[in-house]
Amino acid sequence: MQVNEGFKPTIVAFCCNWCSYAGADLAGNNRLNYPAEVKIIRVPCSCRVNPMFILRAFQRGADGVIICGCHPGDCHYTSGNYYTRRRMSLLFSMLDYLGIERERTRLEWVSAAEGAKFAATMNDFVEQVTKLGENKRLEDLRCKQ
Amino acid sequence: MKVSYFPGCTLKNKAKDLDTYARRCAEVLGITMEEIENWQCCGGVFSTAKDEIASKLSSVRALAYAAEKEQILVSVCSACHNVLKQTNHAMQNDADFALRVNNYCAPDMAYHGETQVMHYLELLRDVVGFDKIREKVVNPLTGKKIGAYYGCLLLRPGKTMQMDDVENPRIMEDFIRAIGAEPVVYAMRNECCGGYVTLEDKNLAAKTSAAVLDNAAAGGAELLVTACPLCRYNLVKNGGRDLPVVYFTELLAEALGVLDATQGVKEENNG
Amino acid sequence: MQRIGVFVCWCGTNIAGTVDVVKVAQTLANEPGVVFSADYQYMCSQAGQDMIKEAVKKHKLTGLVICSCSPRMHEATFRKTAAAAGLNPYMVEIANIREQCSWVHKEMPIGTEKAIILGKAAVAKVNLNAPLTPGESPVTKRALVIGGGIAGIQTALDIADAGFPVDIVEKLPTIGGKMAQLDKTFPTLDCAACILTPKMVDAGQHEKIRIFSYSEVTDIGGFVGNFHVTIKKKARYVREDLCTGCGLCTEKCPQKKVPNEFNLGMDTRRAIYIPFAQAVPKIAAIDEDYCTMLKTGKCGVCAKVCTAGAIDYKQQDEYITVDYGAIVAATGYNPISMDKFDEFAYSQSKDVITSLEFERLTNAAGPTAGKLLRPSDGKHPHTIVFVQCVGSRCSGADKGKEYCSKICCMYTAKHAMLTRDKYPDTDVYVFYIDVRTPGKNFDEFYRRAVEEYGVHYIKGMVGKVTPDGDKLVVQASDLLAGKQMKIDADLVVLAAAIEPDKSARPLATLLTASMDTNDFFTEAHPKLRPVESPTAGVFLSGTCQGPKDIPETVSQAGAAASKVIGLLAKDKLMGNPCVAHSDEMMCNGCSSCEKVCPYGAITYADKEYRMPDRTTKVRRVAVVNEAVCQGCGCCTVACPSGAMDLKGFASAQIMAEVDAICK
Amino acid sequence: MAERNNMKEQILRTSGVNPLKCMRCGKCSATCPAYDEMEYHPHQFVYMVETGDIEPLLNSESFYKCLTCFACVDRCPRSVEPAKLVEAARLMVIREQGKNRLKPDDIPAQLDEDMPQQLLVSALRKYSK
Repeated sequence: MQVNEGFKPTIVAFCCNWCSYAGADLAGNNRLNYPAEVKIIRVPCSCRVNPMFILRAFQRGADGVIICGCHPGDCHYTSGNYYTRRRMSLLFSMLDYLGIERERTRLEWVSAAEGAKFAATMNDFVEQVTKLGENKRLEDLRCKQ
Repeated sequence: MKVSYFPGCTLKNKAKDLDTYARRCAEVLGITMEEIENWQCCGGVFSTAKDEIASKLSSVRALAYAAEKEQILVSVCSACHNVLKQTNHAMQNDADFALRVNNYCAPDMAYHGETQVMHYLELLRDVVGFDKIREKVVNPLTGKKIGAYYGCLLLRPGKTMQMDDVENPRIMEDFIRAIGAEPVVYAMRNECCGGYVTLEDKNLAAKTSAAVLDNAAAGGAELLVTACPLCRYNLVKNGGRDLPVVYFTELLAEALGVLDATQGVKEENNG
Repeated sequence: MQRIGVFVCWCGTNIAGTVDVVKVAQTLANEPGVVFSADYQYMCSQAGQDMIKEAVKKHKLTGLVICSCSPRMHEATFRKTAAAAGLNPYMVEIANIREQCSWVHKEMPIGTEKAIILGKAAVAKVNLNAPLTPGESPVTKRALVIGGGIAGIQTALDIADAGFPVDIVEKLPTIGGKMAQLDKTFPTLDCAACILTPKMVDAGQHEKIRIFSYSEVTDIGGFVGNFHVTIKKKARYVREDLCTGCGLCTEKCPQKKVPNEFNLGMDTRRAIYIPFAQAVPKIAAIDEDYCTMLKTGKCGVCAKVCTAGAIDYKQQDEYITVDYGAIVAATGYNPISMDKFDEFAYSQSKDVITSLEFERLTNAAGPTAGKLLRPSDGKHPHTIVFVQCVGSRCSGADKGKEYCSKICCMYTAKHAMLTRDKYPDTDVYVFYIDVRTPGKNFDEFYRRAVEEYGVHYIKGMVGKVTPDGDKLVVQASDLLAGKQMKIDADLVVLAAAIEPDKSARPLATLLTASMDTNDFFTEAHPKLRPVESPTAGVFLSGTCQGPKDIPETVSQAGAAASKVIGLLAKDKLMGNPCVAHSDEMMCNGCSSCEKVCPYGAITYADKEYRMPDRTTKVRRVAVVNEAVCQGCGCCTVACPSGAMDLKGFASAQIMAEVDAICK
Repeated sequence: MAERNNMKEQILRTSGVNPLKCMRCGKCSATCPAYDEMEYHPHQFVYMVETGDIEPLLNSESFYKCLTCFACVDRCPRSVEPAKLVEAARLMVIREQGKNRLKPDDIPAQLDEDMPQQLLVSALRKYSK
């Protein structure tokens, strides 16, 4: 973590209500630490995450966005996470074009039992985004209210 | 209709009957078999090794030749058909293999499995039609109880050969019916005769051939037909039973009445 | 503008230990819309809730933000509090500052800062909240069970016993299904007919059960609680109201050469027939493919002998429409065709049979009256070879099934044991890959076959069966002995894989219920909701959901029934108000949303609209059925025009949260 | 160990077979017409390649008995294709210098007057480089 020491990124995490949000709760129950830079937004299913939300976050100054859903085959709504997977692979493949590093995004499957995985994922992701530094390239696009 | 024809080494030598009758019968049935110029031996067996390229080039040349003429590639010998069909399948489905083969070949040749490969029996079934053969039969082999012997090369591997149901084929039985005879269905008809291993281990070939003949005889067959010179050799030589084995084209010629016209050839061949 | 109250919970020291709750409350007080803010030791306690109620009254609050534990813990609690205070319960948002803040961070300043941001996000969301009311729909108190095997019968009986009317639709002329064809049942060896036929009679006589035999479901509309189902009653050319089931016609019919499907074609029946003696309903049917009268107009013997005058050659298919509150799929299974496995010579020898055919051969009501005789020559077989896993556990779709059919190990042990018991002079071989006997008393049963009955279990597969004279030469591996063996057998029995009935897939389409690649119905959750389909109001019973034996089928049938009873017991269904809805003015009717909806909740309607230029125009727009929508929100992202949104998780609300978090 | 792994890799590459698909039912060996003549049988080829135990396979003469009849390939419930492993093992041996099983000089002694040419070319393909 010698790179960009002291930099505190802003990370938005979208978590589906049934698996990943519960996984995040479990991380809390087990007192597993992860950086406070991660702020979770609860959605019913990962497929509720519109790519627009992610772009909006980057536009407003987020340095990283992570989407967490149920494991393939375990979606509460049967097939939602499959749509998420397809949509995100498309979005992620276009981020470079927008000037956002691909590494600032991640899609991860976290079940309600995987508190440890949730914490580890967040630690890893925050470290990755911290290394990248502030998301400067979109600064000009940010709407300053 | 004209088709490209790959005769193969044995049909030019020990199995001239197979070749001659096939051509004569095809003419009667309205098909001209145009022998590929300068064809080379298929090698008799298809190597399943992915890194075995050179031994398959002769087949690719024949396939490319037929592709250029936009003709179906027909062979009568089971082994040739097997090698050609498997090579063609590899050219269609294994991009790495196709690339390497094309790199070996003449610069102006690019072949990717366009040719349709057919065994003569498939030609009879799918192009001519067994019904039409039935009409053309002048000398039906009524009352003859004939067992079809497929062996392994015609049918397997089933996913590639796609000729018929691998475990319960009927193309030869339908052929036997078309020429007026009665097919004898027996379970060992799609088991191996012993193949090339006869050179390495006569006993093994004797065992496998005998198993086929015994089962066919138990089913009541008076005669077996085959499309493969090696099968015929093994069954006759090693089968340990006096059950005649003939090429299916011989029976076709007899039924179509072209046998007499070729009698001279036959004697010449066997003499 | 909302009037928002913010309530920050200490949760003892759980939150207050790492979050400066006072500072959080003070900071959030300055957020737009917030008119009141407070902190308290335990918000969820009675005193805490009273404090909220009082504040709502005193400050005329319209929205609440509770900074506390996870909404998974107390969202419901605080929604009730809001309702008690006269607020719409969906005007409450929770900021999770315990599980996702105080418990994962150690330092007070960091925890406090994050709690403030989470609070701000919740405030931003509440500002855009709207009151939501769950939709209500009435429940038709009648259930439909599709399939009349043991699964369907048990489900219907359990529902009917709870007092709700049930209809069974069975495509064959009688209920009973596969179990009616079985001889004995493992592991207790009680006779299938002895335990099944009383249940069939119960179902036939139950005042709450109607049986539509020889019938099929052809159309299903509506949704949970309110299904409209069209049932085709196929013409059986026999009047159900007049036929007494005397069976005289089935003895006199001159067409004797009809393959008897109940005995799997091993004997024949007449063109007019009752499938078996204990059929329910016991009403004859005419097989129109074989009846001379129906085909040529010449015969009429059955009509002449029928004293009840029940024969009606002019009968037509009849369609009826019935409303149901719940539907249970119980369409069952069939053994797969043996066409692709002719290395076992099934098509070449009559003495190579499937296990279901073996059941009929040993059944007292079967073609041999229960004597085990070879189909080819009627002789007693002395050597019998059973082959396991024929078509099960195959890779590649061209041949066989990838799954384990689950029941074969046990029924083969049963067949082997019964054969040795009845005919000690027979040699019985079972070729197996693995013997799978998880189940109560199952392994003990299998061991008994080996140890007490002397069945030869050989680890290895059969490679080829060669009919040779009147013998079947079975060539197989004995893997433990390391040899290839040949057995001269008299009878070979193939444990054919089972597959869902062919009617299941079209039915799934009608139900908008999902299926896996093998055409088994998918359950709503593989562990926790095993008898429910993801489609609300559709339940699963028996092998249509996956291979299972009779005890499992019956337990699942009961479970499905209890789910149905739970649904039918309600007068009204309260929906989840967080459902999708479409802005009709923005919708262009493109069908994108419909395609991604896993529940079939979206349909299209042509509606008339007044346009700004005072003309009217008919437009195709998406309509969400709120009773069916489960609120995943998949459609909202698929919608290209932004017309589709999700109540409670609206795009604007989520974006407001994003903005709040990103400063 | 590295040597073992190399040989395994080589065989897997040449054959294109994934022995992990095998469920050990033994149907390949059940259906093999040359079973009794082999020291190692088709299912053992699959298992031993999987475990990297390749040397014994190369030292035995089992693969010379394989008829390449593909019965094991077509009847395998898991699409493992054991015959391709046998072929790959055979090639591993005969591709080595001086390891030809059959030499053209050996042939005249074996000939009989009915022997089809097909037999000779097939045998040469199978038994020599």
